[in-house]
Amino acid sequence: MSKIGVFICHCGENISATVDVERVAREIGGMEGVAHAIDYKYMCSDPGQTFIKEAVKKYDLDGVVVGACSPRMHEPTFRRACAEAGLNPYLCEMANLREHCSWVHEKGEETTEKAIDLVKMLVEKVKKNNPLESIKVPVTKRALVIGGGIAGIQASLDIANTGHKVILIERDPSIGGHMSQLSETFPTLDCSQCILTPRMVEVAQHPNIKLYTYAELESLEGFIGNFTAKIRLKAKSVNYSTCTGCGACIQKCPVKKIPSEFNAGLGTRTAIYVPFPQAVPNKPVIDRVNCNYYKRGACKICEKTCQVGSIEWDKEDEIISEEVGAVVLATGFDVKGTDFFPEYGYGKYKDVLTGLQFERLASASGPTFGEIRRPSDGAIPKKIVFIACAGSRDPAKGIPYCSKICCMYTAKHAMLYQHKVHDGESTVFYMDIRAGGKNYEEFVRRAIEEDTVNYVRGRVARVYEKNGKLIVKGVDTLLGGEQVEIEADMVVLATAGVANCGSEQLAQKLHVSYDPYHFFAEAHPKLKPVETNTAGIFLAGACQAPKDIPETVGMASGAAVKVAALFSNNELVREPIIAVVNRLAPPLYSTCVGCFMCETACPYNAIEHEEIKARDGSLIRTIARVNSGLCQGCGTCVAFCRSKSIDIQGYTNEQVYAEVMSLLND
Amino acid sequence: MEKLRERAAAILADGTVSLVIGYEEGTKRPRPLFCHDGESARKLIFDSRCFHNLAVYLTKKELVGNGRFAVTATISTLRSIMQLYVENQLSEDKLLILTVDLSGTLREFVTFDEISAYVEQFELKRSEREQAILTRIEGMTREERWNFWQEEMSHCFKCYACRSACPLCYCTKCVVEVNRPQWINPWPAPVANMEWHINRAMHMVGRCTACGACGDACPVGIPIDLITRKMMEDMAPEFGYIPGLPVKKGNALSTWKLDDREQFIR
Amino acid sequence: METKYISKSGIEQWFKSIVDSGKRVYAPVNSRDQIEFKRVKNLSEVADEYVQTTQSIKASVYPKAEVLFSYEKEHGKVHLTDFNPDSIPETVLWKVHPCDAAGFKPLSAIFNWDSPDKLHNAHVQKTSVISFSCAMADESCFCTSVNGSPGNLAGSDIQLTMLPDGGAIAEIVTPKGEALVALSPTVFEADKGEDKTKYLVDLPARFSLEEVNAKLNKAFNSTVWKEQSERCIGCGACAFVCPTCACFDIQEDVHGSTGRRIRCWDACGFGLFTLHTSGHNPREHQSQRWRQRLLHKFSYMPARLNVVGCTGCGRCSRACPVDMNILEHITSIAEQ
Amino acid sequence: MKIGFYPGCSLTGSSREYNESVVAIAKVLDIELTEINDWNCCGATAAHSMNEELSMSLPARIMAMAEKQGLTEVVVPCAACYNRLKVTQHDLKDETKRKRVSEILQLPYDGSIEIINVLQMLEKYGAENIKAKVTQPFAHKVACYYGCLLVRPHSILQFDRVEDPQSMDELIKVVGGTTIDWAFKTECCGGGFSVSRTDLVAKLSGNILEDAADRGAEALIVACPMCQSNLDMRRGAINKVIERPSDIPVIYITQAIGLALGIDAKELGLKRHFVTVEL
Amino acid sequence: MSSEEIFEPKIVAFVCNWCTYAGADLTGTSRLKYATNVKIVRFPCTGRIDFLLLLKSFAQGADGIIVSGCHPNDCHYTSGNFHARRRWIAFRSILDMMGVDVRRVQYSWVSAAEGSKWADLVNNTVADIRALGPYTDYQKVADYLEKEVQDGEA
Repeated sequence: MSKIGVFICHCGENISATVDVERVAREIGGMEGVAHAIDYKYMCSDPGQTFIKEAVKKYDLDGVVVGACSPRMHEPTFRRACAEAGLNPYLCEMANLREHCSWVHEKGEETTEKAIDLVKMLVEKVKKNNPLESIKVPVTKRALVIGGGIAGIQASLDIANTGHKVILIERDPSIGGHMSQLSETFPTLDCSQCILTPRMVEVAQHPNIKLYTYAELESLEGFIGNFTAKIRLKAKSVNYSTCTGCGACIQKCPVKKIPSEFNAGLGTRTAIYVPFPQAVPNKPVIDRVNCNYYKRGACKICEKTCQVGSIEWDKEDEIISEEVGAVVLATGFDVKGTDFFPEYGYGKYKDVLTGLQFERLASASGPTFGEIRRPSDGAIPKKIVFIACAGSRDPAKGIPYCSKICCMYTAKHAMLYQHKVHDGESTVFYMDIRAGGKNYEEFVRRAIEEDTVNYVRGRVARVYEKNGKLIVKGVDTLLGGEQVEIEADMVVLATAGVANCGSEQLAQKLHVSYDPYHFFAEAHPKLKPVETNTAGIFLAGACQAPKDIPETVGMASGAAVKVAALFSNNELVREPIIAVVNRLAPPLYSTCVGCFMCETACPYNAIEHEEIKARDGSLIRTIARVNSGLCQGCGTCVAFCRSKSIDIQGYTNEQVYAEVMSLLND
Repeated sequence: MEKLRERAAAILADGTVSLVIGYEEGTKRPRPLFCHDGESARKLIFDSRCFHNLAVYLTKKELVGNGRFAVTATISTLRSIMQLYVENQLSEDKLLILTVDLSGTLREFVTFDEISAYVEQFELKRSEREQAILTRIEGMTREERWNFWQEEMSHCFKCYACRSACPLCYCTKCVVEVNRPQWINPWPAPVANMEWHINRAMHMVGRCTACGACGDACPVGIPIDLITRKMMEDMAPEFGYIPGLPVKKGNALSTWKLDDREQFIR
Repeated sequence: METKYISKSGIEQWFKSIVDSGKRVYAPVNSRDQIEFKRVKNLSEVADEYVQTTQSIKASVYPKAEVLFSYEKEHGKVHLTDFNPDSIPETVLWKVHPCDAAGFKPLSAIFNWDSPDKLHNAHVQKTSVISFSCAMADESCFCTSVNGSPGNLAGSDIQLTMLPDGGAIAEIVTPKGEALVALSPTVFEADKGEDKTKYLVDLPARFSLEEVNAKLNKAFNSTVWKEQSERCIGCGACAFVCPTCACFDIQEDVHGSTGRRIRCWDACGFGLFTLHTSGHNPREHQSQRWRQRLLHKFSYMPARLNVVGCTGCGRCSRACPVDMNILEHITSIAEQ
Repeated sequence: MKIGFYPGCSLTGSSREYNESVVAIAKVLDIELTEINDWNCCGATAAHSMNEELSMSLPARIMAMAEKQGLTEVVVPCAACYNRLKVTQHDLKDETKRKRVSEILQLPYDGSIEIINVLQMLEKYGAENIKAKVTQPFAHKVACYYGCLLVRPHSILQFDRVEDPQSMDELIKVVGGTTIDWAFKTECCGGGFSVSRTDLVAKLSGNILEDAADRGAEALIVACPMCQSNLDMRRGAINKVIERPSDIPVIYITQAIGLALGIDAKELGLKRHFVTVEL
Repeated sequence: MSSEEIFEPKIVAFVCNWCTYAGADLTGTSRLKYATNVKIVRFPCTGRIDFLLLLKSFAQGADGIIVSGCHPNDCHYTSGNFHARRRWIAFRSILDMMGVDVRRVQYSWVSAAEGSKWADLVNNTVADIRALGPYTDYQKVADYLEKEVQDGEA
């Protein structure tokens, strides 16, 4: 028979004010299998815990129930106390007499009776508890950082500087990300590239960082501390070990009219190209979609030009495998194109630009060398309209959230325009100005007051072209809702920041959750902003939500610390609340019939196939096995298993069944 | 039919298979037949009276052994075979399907894709009997349905013929045989009986191919097949599965959609 | 034994007097397209034309589930409430077929083979059987091959043989039968000398029990079991409709500190029936279980209990989902 | 092709030519229109601003009658009616509202009928099938004007691109016409003020007309009786407020297609317009 | 009505650890009051809740059941609640077919932040079940064994 010890806490008066705790202890003491039942003012206090420890030894208890506050509060406390007394901590359970009883009911008979029922329930459960051992898993101290923008760069450098190896993968030919495209940064107006490129170079030269550009994650398997990443190295068609990066091939390439991604489509590039002059690595790749040779089978001019014979026409994508212990997701964001806005011309007006395109116009390294000129005719626009919240905060567009950075960069754009076109006239249509940040509000005020940018609070209903002008029809809500019509030379849309393309598929590969907008979901909005729900995978930067550079860098460093903290352990200890498939003596081996429906139900890919073989090596049966590293203990498989062959430790079928039955017994 | 016998005898003779599971004439109706040689293959029949779902035998290792075997399959049997395949219970290299199509031609299938393509042509409809009883049940109030089923359940004596006849009840240990905890009382009593049948229906969600074998098998005439039938009809459109044409991975209850119905959730 | 005549109206009057005596009366009733024994109050409820009820009358003396005893635990002490034979009401079974009535003997033999079974015996003691001889049979019937007949009196307290005038020959077999007659003595008239056999269905024997027995004694290792049982799907339908199958399971029904120990039907055809906790199963294959079923009825019971374990009612053949026809299988063994 | 038909009040009154042209092209295209028995007003423009239950009950009755008649799909040419029916259908997905309306109507309503507009009907009929029946290509450069009711609210109607619809343009191209790219496709014509504030109508409709004319349109193509009457009937008033008075006609999409199918202008009701149609 | 006459339903609540259990904790910390009829059984996730537990609860005498977990997309385990939702859709359909009173099972999403929603859910469910009365239909047949022995309803 069980020997359960029951300890009822008064919690000062928090419980005893409405629950007759003496009666609870008395009645529970009469229960079958209860060896000892007492009540005490503060069970969690030192003397309280001592009572438990002494009772465990004195009565040789094989189970403990503490009737006190929520287990979410003190379960670890009491389990530790039990462990210290030599009782397996998982033989200790808590009945929630405070949050679920004394605090929510009036003093009275029923409240005490409910308290008794709650304790009884846990006594019946604990009778079925099994001693469990914590799970220990080794840690591979190498991190994978996905995405080579400022977030990935920062995270990689920070992790590498703690002495751990980092693998950084970037899907474009160069690291740098969006930050490398920016002209000047708010609120200081320092040149984006000037502050970024040294870090890019540092990444390339860091002994602890292995950089793979033009590479994408193919799959990630395993679990915290023990991931295996398969990485696709896309064929660059150029052998980087021999290429000197001289650039001769680029100059000779006959395919010159490809819209440049780096210039947001405003400039052009060649088929063999380096995305931008400061690229890291500063060596070209061949864009096979546009290359004459790959398209038509002839050309090979670059090959003839190349002095060192670095062109590799037949190079194929390569898949490599890397063992890592943690992953940092830093895949960044994207911005909506102008074609997303039918009311602003569906992308058909050349002089309606996105903010990112304007960045390129304003950038000294851009297609106009920093001069603001119209893409349509090269003229300098005399009247320019900026439309903030283009898509953002608009449920009808499916983007109800604020993209956060647009208010600031729009102010910056208008300011840059006024600095460059002195007789120009700029108007910003806005909903609200969100300038929360150090020196941000001052920056916006400067745009309005010193640079005389015309701020109109209202939305723009339509932009259309008429006689070479862009007619901007909006409303000024501060002037009593008066309609405003501006004949502009250029319109810049602060288009919404959205999740990067492919983020949904990537999330599924990694088994991390994502929000309805496909931004990756953090584990807790307040307290775990850089963790994901999948242990060992962390977030940095705008892949989690739109954010500006300082925030991104801060978050990247945060993620790096999480990785470093993880790597400070040689092995990890986890709660053994995981599912297990039963194993029996032959000839049954297990009641599992291997239908593997659990495999499809498992959110964590924790179900593996285990082959049961006879001594001669012949296959008897294939049954399911739970990977204890991957299993997070949700128990979905348990409820799903028809033959009850899989059970979850800590919430076994026997335990929950006993609880329910005891609750309803009169 | 003659072709079928010849073919069965031939594949038994040349060692392609070691067993052909088919039908022979029984006492009143055709019944399952196990042919191990050409001799017994002469008894084979295959016509519209053959109602047993022979897929039930395919998961019994003691019968089919480790070698290759053939089965003469009705459409219902084929549907079950597809589901068994998805549930990792059958493999193509062990199984050969013989069937006679509507035009009377002998057909053979080796791959599950072939079976799938063939099954796809046949629509699953309520039979007259099913229609009649279901219409009656659907016209009842909830209390009437309760009383109807309680009366029916009082006849169930837990012989588990429903389970034994179902090709998809292939667990080595059924949940009713699990006794830690004893989820479902093993003795026959209306609630224990109903729990068993609700449990059976739940286990069939997204799996039942509506072959009706369970109902046919019930010795006390409880229309138990209609519980799963109705569930299948309710769930199929909701979860987008077609009985007998399962998706290759997962089933209705192991997958989900973001916009699954939830008006009933407060 | 006494033979009497009872008229149609006499039967009605007698039936009423039995019901009025407070005894529970069970009789075949046509419901849900099946004929089943149910408690009845009026003769009009009783089914007319049918060959066989789906289930046997076994449950009247061996309920599907029965409480052996109940208990309550309190502070480490157990209070036990044993089975009370007086809780069983007086019961009359009306219109039982001779093959069902004949089933009581093998059933009682099993329940009492080592020590008397209090529960079963209490049921038997409180039960009176009014059988009706058979005027109809079908291809599954074979009572005449297993020492029975359509007019077999074994197990009956009274047997009626229906006559064309609606009356019946009443053979009063036992004192229990006499007690039932005493409820309405006037309706029993003097025997009219009718030949009972004229009104019985003609059912030639299909095999000889002795031959079968002799063959079975040597057949334990025969391949016939595997051949016959290949299509068997291992359900318990045959066992549960059988008038003599007595396999049972003992179960515990616990609710907190109170509990009941329950005996309920089980079947030797179930793989679980003989499964050991270790995982070993002495009857691992269906063929072994099928062999057990036949040998038990036709070999072990005759040898050990001196009674055949089959009454030839044919229910198992009718109930079997895959047409495991016992007559066919036994005949084929006999003919081997 | 068989389809239910709800003409609504406008098509039997001020916009008879719309009705005539729908019927005429249906005949040529072999589309069998089954008019809903005993139909009633959909309640548009007024009911929904006054009484919610009334505004739902009127369209619900139309659809209930159609259900009773066994129709599964109903074409509603008038954009206002189309809008009201679709919105009601959407509102009545709410069980409480549905029960209430059924109670008011004393008619069962299950909301299963598919409501489509004329453009959707023609799309369903198939561009290729229409093309096959064109005898006199509609070789004109026109401006397709959709107005508000056909495409808004997008969340409910789910029809075409809300800011820059294309379906009418596609149909015109099918019958041999060209369409201009312009900015006023879904601008308001002032429909709601067509009686109370004719000055506003003139201004709003004027903007539309002016842009279409400036971009070289020979005609405006519409699929809404409200828009048609504002742009056509109020032309005098419009021409007084716009810089360059215009005489380009405003015709229904069904009329344009009818012409291409070789149907007589009179049969299409083209003689009923205020602004003379010479196409 | 005197207090003895008020029917006090027995209601058992199956809730997930991360949302509803925590939500009910918040009800406590917020000192919101609710009926004592409901007792909570803690599960890691709604995905863990076996439908058989619901059936057993009725058989054991429950008059009503609450099943509650995280809102869609909030599941601690990403998708346990989605699996559960599907399971309940199927389960409700089967129960309804069998004539079981599905109104007695109240499903809900209560997040860790919805302490007041939990109190409302409990109070409303208690009121609803009270209005439905004890589930005697089910409880009557659940104790069939006694009846069978007494009446010999073979």
